[in-house]
Amino acid sequence: MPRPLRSSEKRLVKGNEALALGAIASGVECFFGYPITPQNEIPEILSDLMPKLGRVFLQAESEVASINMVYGAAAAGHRAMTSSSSPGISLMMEGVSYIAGSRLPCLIVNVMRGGPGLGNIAPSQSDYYQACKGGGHGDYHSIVLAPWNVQEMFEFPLLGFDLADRYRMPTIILADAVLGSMLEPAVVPDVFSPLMRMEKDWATTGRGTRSHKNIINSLLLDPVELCAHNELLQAVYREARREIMVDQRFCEDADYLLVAFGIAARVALSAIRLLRKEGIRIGLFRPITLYPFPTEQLVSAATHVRSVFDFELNSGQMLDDVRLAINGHCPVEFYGKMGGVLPGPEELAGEIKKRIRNEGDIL
Amino acid sequence: MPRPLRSSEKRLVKGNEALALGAIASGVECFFGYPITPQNEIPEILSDLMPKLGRVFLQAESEVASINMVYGAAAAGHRAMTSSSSPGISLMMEGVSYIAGSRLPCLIVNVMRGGPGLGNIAPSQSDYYQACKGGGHGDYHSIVLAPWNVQEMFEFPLLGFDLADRYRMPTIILADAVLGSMLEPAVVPDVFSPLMRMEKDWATTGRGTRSHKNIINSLLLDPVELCAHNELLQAVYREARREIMVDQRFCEDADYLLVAFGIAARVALSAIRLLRKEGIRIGLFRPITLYPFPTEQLVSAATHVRSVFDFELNSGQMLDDVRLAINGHCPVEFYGKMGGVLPGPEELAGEIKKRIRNEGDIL
Amino acid sequence: MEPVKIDTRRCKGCGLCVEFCPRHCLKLVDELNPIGYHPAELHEPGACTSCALCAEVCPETGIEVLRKRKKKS
Amino acid sequence: MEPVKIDTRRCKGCGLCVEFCPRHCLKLVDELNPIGYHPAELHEPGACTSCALCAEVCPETGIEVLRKRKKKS
Amino acid sequence: MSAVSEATCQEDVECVFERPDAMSDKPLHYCPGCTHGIIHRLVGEMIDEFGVFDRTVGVCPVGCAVFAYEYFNFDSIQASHGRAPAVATAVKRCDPRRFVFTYQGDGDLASIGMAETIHAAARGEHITVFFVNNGIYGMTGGQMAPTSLIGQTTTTSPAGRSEARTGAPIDVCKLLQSLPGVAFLARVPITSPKNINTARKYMRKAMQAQLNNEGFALVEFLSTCPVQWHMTPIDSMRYIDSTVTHTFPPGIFVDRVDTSGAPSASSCVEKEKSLP
Amino acid sequence: MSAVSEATCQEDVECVFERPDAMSDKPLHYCPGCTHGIIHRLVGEMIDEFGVFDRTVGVCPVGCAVFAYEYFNFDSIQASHGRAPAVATAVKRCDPRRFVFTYQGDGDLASIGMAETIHAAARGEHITVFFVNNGIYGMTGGQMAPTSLIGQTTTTSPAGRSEARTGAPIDVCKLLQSLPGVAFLARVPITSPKNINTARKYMRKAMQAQLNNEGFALVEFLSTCPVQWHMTPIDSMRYIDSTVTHTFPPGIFVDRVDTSGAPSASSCVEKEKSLP
Amino acid sequence: MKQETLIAGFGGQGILLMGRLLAEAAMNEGYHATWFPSYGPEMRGGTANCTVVFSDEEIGSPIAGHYDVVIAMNQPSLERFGPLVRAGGLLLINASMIPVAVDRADIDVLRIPTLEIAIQTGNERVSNVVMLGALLAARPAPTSDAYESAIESVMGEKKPELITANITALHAGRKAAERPCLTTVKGAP
Amino acid sequence: MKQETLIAGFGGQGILLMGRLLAEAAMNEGYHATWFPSYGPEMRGGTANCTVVFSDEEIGSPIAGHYDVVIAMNQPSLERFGPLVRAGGLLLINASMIPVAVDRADIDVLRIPTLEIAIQTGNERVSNVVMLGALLAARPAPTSDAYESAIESVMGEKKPELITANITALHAGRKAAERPCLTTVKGAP
Ligand SMILES: Cc1ncc(C[n+]2csc(CCOP(=O)(O)OP(=O)(O)O)c2C)c(N)n1
Ligand SMILES: Cc1ncc(C[n+]2csc(CCOP(=O)(O)OP(=O)(O)O)c2C)c(N)n1
Ligand code: SF4
Ligand code: SF4
Ligand code: SF4
Ligand code: SF4
Ligand code: SF4
Ligand code: SF4
Ligand SMILES: [Mg+2]
Ligand SMILES: [Mg+2]
Repeated sequence: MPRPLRSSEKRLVKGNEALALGAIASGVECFFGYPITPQNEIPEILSDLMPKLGRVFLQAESEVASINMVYGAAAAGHRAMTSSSSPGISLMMEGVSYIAGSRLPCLIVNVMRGGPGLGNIAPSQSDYYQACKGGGHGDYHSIVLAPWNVQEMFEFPLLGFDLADRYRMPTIILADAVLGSMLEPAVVPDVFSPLMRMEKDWATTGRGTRSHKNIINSLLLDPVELCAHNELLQAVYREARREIMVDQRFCEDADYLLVAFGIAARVALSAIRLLRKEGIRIGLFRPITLYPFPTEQLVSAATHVRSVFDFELNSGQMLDDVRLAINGHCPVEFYGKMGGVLPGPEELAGEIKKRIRNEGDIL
Repeated sequence: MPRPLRSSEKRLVKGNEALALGAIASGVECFFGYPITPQNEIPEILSDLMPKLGRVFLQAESEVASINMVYGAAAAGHRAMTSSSSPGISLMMEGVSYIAGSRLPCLIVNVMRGGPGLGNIAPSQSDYYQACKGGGHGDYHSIVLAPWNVQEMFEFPLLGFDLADRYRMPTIILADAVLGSMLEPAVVPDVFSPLMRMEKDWATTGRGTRSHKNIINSLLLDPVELCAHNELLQAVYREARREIMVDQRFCEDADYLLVAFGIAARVALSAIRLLRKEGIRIGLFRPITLYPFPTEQLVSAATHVRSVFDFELNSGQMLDDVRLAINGHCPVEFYGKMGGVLPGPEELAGEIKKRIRNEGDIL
Repeated sequence: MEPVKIDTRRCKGCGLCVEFCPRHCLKLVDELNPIGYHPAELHEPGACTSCALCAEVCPETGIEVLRKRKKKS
Repeated sequence: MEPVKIDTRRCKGCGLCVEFCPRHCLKLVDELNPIGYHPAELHEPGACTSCALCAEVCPETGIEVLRKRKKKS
Repeated sequence: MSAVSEATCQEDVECVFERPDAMSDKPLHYCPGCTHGIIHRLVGEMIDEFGVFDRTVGVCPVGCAVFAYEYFNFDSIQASHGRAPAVATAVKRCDPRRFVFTYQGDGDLASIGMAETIHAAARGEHITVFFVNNGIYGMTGGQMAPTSLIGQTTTTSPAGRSEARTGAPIDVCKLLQSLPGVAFLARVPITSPKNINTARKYMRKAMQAQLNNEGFALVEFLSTCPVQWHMTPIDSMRYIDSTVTHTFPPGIFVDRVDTSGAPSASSCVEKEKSLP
Repeated sequence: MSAVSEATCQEDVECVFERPDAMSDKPLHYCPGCTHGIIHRLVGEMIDEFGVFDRTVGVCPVGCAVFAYEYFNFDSIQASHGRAPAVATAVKRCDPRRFVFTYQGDGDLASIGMAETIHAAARGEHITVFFVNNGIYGMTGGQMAPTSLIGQTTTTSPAGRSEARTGAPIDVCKLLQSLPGVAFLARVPITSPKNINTARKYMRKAMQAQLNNEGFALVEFLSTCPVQWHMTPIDSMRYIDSTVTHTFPPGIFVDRVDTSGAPSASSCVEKEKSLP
Repeated sequence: MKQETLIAGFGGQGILLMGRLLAEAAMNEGYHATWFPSYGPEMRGGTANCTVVFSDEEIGSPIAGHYDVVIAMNQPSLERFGPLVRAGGLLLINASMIPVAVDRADIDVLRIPTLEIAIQTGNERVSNVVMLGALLAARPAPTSDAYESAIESVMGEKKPELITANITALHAGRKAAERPCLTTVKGAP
Repeated sequence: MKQETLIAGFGGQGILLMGRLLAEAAMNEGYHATWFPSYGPEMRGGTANCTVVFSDEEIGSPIAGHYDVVIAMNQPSLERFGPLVRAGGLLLINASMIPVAVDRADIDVLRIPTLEIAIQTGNERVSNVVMLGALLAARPAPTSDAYESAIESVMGEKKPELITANITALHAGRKAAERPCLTTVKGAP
């Protein structure tokens, strides 16, 4: 057993550590990954704990191999995960498309860093498009969860696996360099309960006494069959909308709505506190599931607001989904920084005030 | 020299062949690629012609290697290209992000097939998101061109390289299994003019007598620098909007607009002819540049229409951009088939009629 | 008893069994089978020794070989 | 003439030059340089033979070695 | 074929050759005379012979054998191009009681999948690899493979493969030979009943290596591709014997398998070179 | 350093050692005592010595040497992780007059870049590879590399590398040795002035191989990583000599370089093993 | 004037070439034309089909849901595509491979024993062009000349010696189709 | 109550540990707390800094544009972050490494010769905790007890023998800061 943890008592935990321990608590059976900053603590901790718990840890030769190992393990019915950061995740796009096409559940963690290319190791949210719109080929989606604190870093692996298993699709946890590296008090478990393996009747576990063989496959040469398969996938994605999660703060009386996810939402929360001190009634709308996106929730939260602000650590990627939801109903403004710059709350608050003033819309 | 071609006279040419010859005519200096259906004629023809013309053809060990070879050749100042189909393109996502991050011009051809995963080899348009929103990590874009006939398959490599060089960004030609495999009369050139190498003062050609060294690189550890670099990229993308190309037919008097690209636009054109025979005034709006997307053009084309139909061979990917342009101004309806099914014009026309009727909006 | 059963619906007329039969008992017929090939046929059943070399080289696993039992097992 | 010029702003005090000097002419000083290390110093210039082994092993390319010219070239 | 068998294999008649139980009845999609079919049957035989049917997971490649899962009755996974060793690694590590094999072409294993192949071998993964080397990309229409012979005309080497431009063909067995994680490594041409029998012997060892937890095992088959070689099936086999084997000498390259009791195959490559 | 040199190297005084012209003045970012810096200087010396400065294109890896382009004055490209050989292949093929080298770590070259390494070597690309094997992922904080020694404690092998779990360390020179496309292949520890001089000899051959169009050339440096090994710089060098060289014996593995006139290094690995 | 034609059969029956010749002939006659193939996974054998559209207007869709002409060279193709012939359209059946009859009163059905006719012309491998001859007989465009020059330019690229054999086959097929009694010689149920 | 603190210096000066101790101490005292590091590419040497926020409210942003407290352990850090101290804030300067002075009248500036004090305590490697002691002296929260138990729990994980040395250093730093005359002993311009 891994070193015992103080139970139900908060301790200072690093985001990546919380994620690794959360993965263990979620019953992950195997981890395959390749080192990359800023998520290295995840494989490092798992390389220590997994073997001690009789589970599988393997440092793969590359991210391409990692995701294909996840594919294999998931095909054989195991809770399988990988973890990487932006460039490494890009290398997994073919594999993710295969996993989605073969309807396999798995967990992929992306602790995002500045891009494009080698970029840097600073916090960023510029892989939203890749995660939510499908960075790989074909009409597929993954469930995308965006934690915003260390506690959620701990909790989302379990949530992610449960959703992945429920809908037989990959879950991506989209974190960033701040969430991965920061320390924050969080509750982490005392002990790790032993693995409970789910029965998956579709899995290629080896046929055993099953009456039929199982095949894991995304090849359907006949367009009509592949079309039907795609329609099934789309139906699953519609089903999964019932899992949408949002965090709303100060929204009841809001004249303005500030939409942000992950670490940006924390800066947004601080900015909102500053703005409210100045009498500006602004609320926070934080999508927790980025896919499926909380379109209806945003529509109703925005019904009575004068305008919507979107704040992201990118060029405005979730902005598409925000604007698609608002659909011209009210103005949508964007503020963002790229390349690892994390604006402070004062900067964001100032920017919002400026825009409100520009609109001649000051209260 | 390659076999002489009959000049300025139409002959039956296969889409992939036209693309290969178009690449040669565009002055491509090197091709790196890995076999995959349905684009194999492209490397096959180039493996024959390129060495005869003293240019470089190399079958790479994989798509990952291909795109990194393109990266190297482009860095050294050469017109470099690769070609593949959906799963192979997914493997290139890290490389494309590096190319975009390093501001390198190059040409990437995706002859799309059914996905996700291994899917099939039938026509599809389900890599729109990947091509247009950024399948790799980071805030980058490529210029995306969508040919719709064999003549454009011939012409777009030159256009693509010119745009790539002008803006120092990758160009993607997004074709599909039909365009690649179909024969159609087209004009292809008589002779190939000798290569004219462009001077690129930023290229790592070897320093020669230059007073400074050149570096090709996407690493900018300082977030402030990487942010500034990203802002430059975004400025370039805004600049590139002046290159937007659209093909509009029957739009002057249109009550309805049918938006479609590539091969789907041809089915749309046939459907429009059927519908017009029945007195339904519907026009075709065909984006030729998918990125930058013709947002303003669509807004003005749609000013007076009752509704907009979007038809794609996917689950509705360009639909996002169509709806973002329309922004709630009028209803936007979608029809699409996935997995390689190509609906006929009758089917599409029937579907449009049904929707019009449903709306109680029949004329 | 026919010692060699060729599944003529699977046979693709590749001729490998014909080539490797040490007793030259097999040949391809002139007619096309439903999948468009000239299938193989045992034309000299008497010469066949049930050596199964034909089956060994058949890529379609389209040949089954029988033999008279020597003693009751 | 100092036969060995150590660029003390580059030196990271790794001690390799000290270790490999066959004449033991080098040592690390107590003070920190602006980048936070204890740089190397030629403390026995007289013993130095300009053999350049110190420079050969210096990872910072931080050592330049001079020698009296034997004859005009 | 079991219906036929039941009806005919009885009383005074016995079946000396029938389709292995591990194989399905589905007709193969391979071109006439393509030896993929023979190798499939050998795989089926092995699964039967070792009694591992219920714990076998097969990993199929992208290549002509992409549909291999259709032809077997055990569980199978269709891996992405070249990554079968990574997929198999995970399947095996997650439950070492499984028998896990990959079936891969030369483009799959030696071109795009080179890193996965080498690393699975280097790690000594307890998997068995059946490597079908036909010196060409069959499925995609006859492009050059890393294993195409010098001078071989393919659709992407229309003037014949040039060593100056593309290097020498990659000898996978030689390449892997230095890795201590490899327990068994051998090459055999599928060109005659005799060689097919040798293949069977090698495959047994490669199965045994995994069952003994001895490490990575690979059997390379020199296989025909009559269609892309533009030869008849028989000429294709002759071509392998007369020409391909000069570049790719058959034999055992590594044998660390403990077959206590059973006579162990020679571990010397030289001796085996005399195969036809 | 040229300012100093001009002032001091004159009259009766001569410079016997100064920074190569090909190197910039920029202070290196490497950890104290890390031998990456020495290898950088050797690369600079070679470029000066062969007079190829104006036609050199260097390809930098992802790894601690990612910033190598800062320290040289010639043109450089920063390649994505592991793909430097593919990048270099294209740069060289597009203009064979260039001198193209890659500089790669062991994670870069032997883990993620394995396929690109093997294929560039197999094709006999006319490129020169400087391979810095420090048995660890330096830049990312000390994870296990395919070249980490058995028993070595790293951040992802906290109980020491286990051969049973992760296989034996990959010997890149042994692996590449069988490929006919390789013109020169050698390994040398960077542990003393004497060995540094041997490195220089090997590097000359690896440069010459490319200038002669003889094929792929690679020099593997056994390099220290004091920080991730948790040793002093000097102990790190001693550790290489006492321990690392048992797993990775130094010497020449392949030498097909024509150095007409110049005395050619021995092509026998055994003889070279007596290095300290 | 627009004609949408589907040609289907086994791989190896020269299906794609038939389509190519038809498209080339249509182009020779000044039509816009498109040809689009599709096949199964097999490199040899398996199914193959292609769609040829020609029109005096710029062609929109190169594929169709229903066809003016379907040429079924084997039985699975007949089963799959026979029902897709538009009313008033034409169904050409390769009688050498297809024993079954078709009872659709709303279209023209011609059964051509292509193999037997091909053998009569002395070359059993030209059945496909025999069938094209039947199409030539049954439809006004493209003309005989356009087909002949299509055969010349397509075959000429590879094997000039085949030109005569194929032109002979074309006309043998045409004649057979003009004498419909002949076209049901074999295998009528 | 909310305090945003930035601690900056060379890698190797124990910057991140200082931040960790401060965050742990704040947590021990019942505050919400966050700690966020950032560093250059070097594994050793180079720059390192971290931001510690503690507050009695749930913490939004774990980073800030301006700070209530900046601790500059070397000169580049002082240059970069000194100007970001809010009016009324506190700037702690490691006088052992930074000769220059700062003239901002709107903030409190304390110069602590951390190395000299550390050497006086008998362990030259505890300069960082000496500096924390100065912070303890200058700001009401966290309390001395909270720091001490932070030192115990953080050090205890690795090397228990360090606990005493660090607690000694903490109080040496605190005392030095309480006698501001001492804090300018060295290098004042
Ligand atoms: C990522 C990716 N790249 C390329 C392809 C196309 N592709 C399919 S099969 C194949 C090669 C098959 O060759 P080989 O592995 O030798 O098998 P064979 O068909 O010869 O048995 C290729 C390149 C693909 N499906 N996916
Ligand atoms: C695709 C990708 N995967 C992983 C990384 C993270 N990464 C950066 S350097 C490195 C390994 C460096 O190790 P090595 O090549 O041995 O060089 P060293 O630092 O030891 O010199 C890794 C895995 C990355 N930048 N990109
Ligand atoms: S069993 Fe032997 S003898 Fe009989 S047909 Fe087959 S190969 Fe010939
Ligand atoms: S070997 Fe099999 S497929 Fe080939 S001809 Fe004989 S029976 Fe037919
Ligand atoms: S030049 Fe030689 S003797 Fe002089 S300091 Fe350097 S190593 Fe010592
Ligand atoms: S070898 Fe160089 S860096 Fe190391 S101590 Fe000597 S001068 Fe300084
Ligand atoms: S293409 Fe070649 S390998 Fe593939 S099935 Fe046909 S003959 Fe066999
Ligand atoms: S981490 Fe290791 S390899 Fe990297 S610079 Fe530091 S000592 Fe050198
Ligand atoms: Mg092959
Ligand atoms: Mg390393």
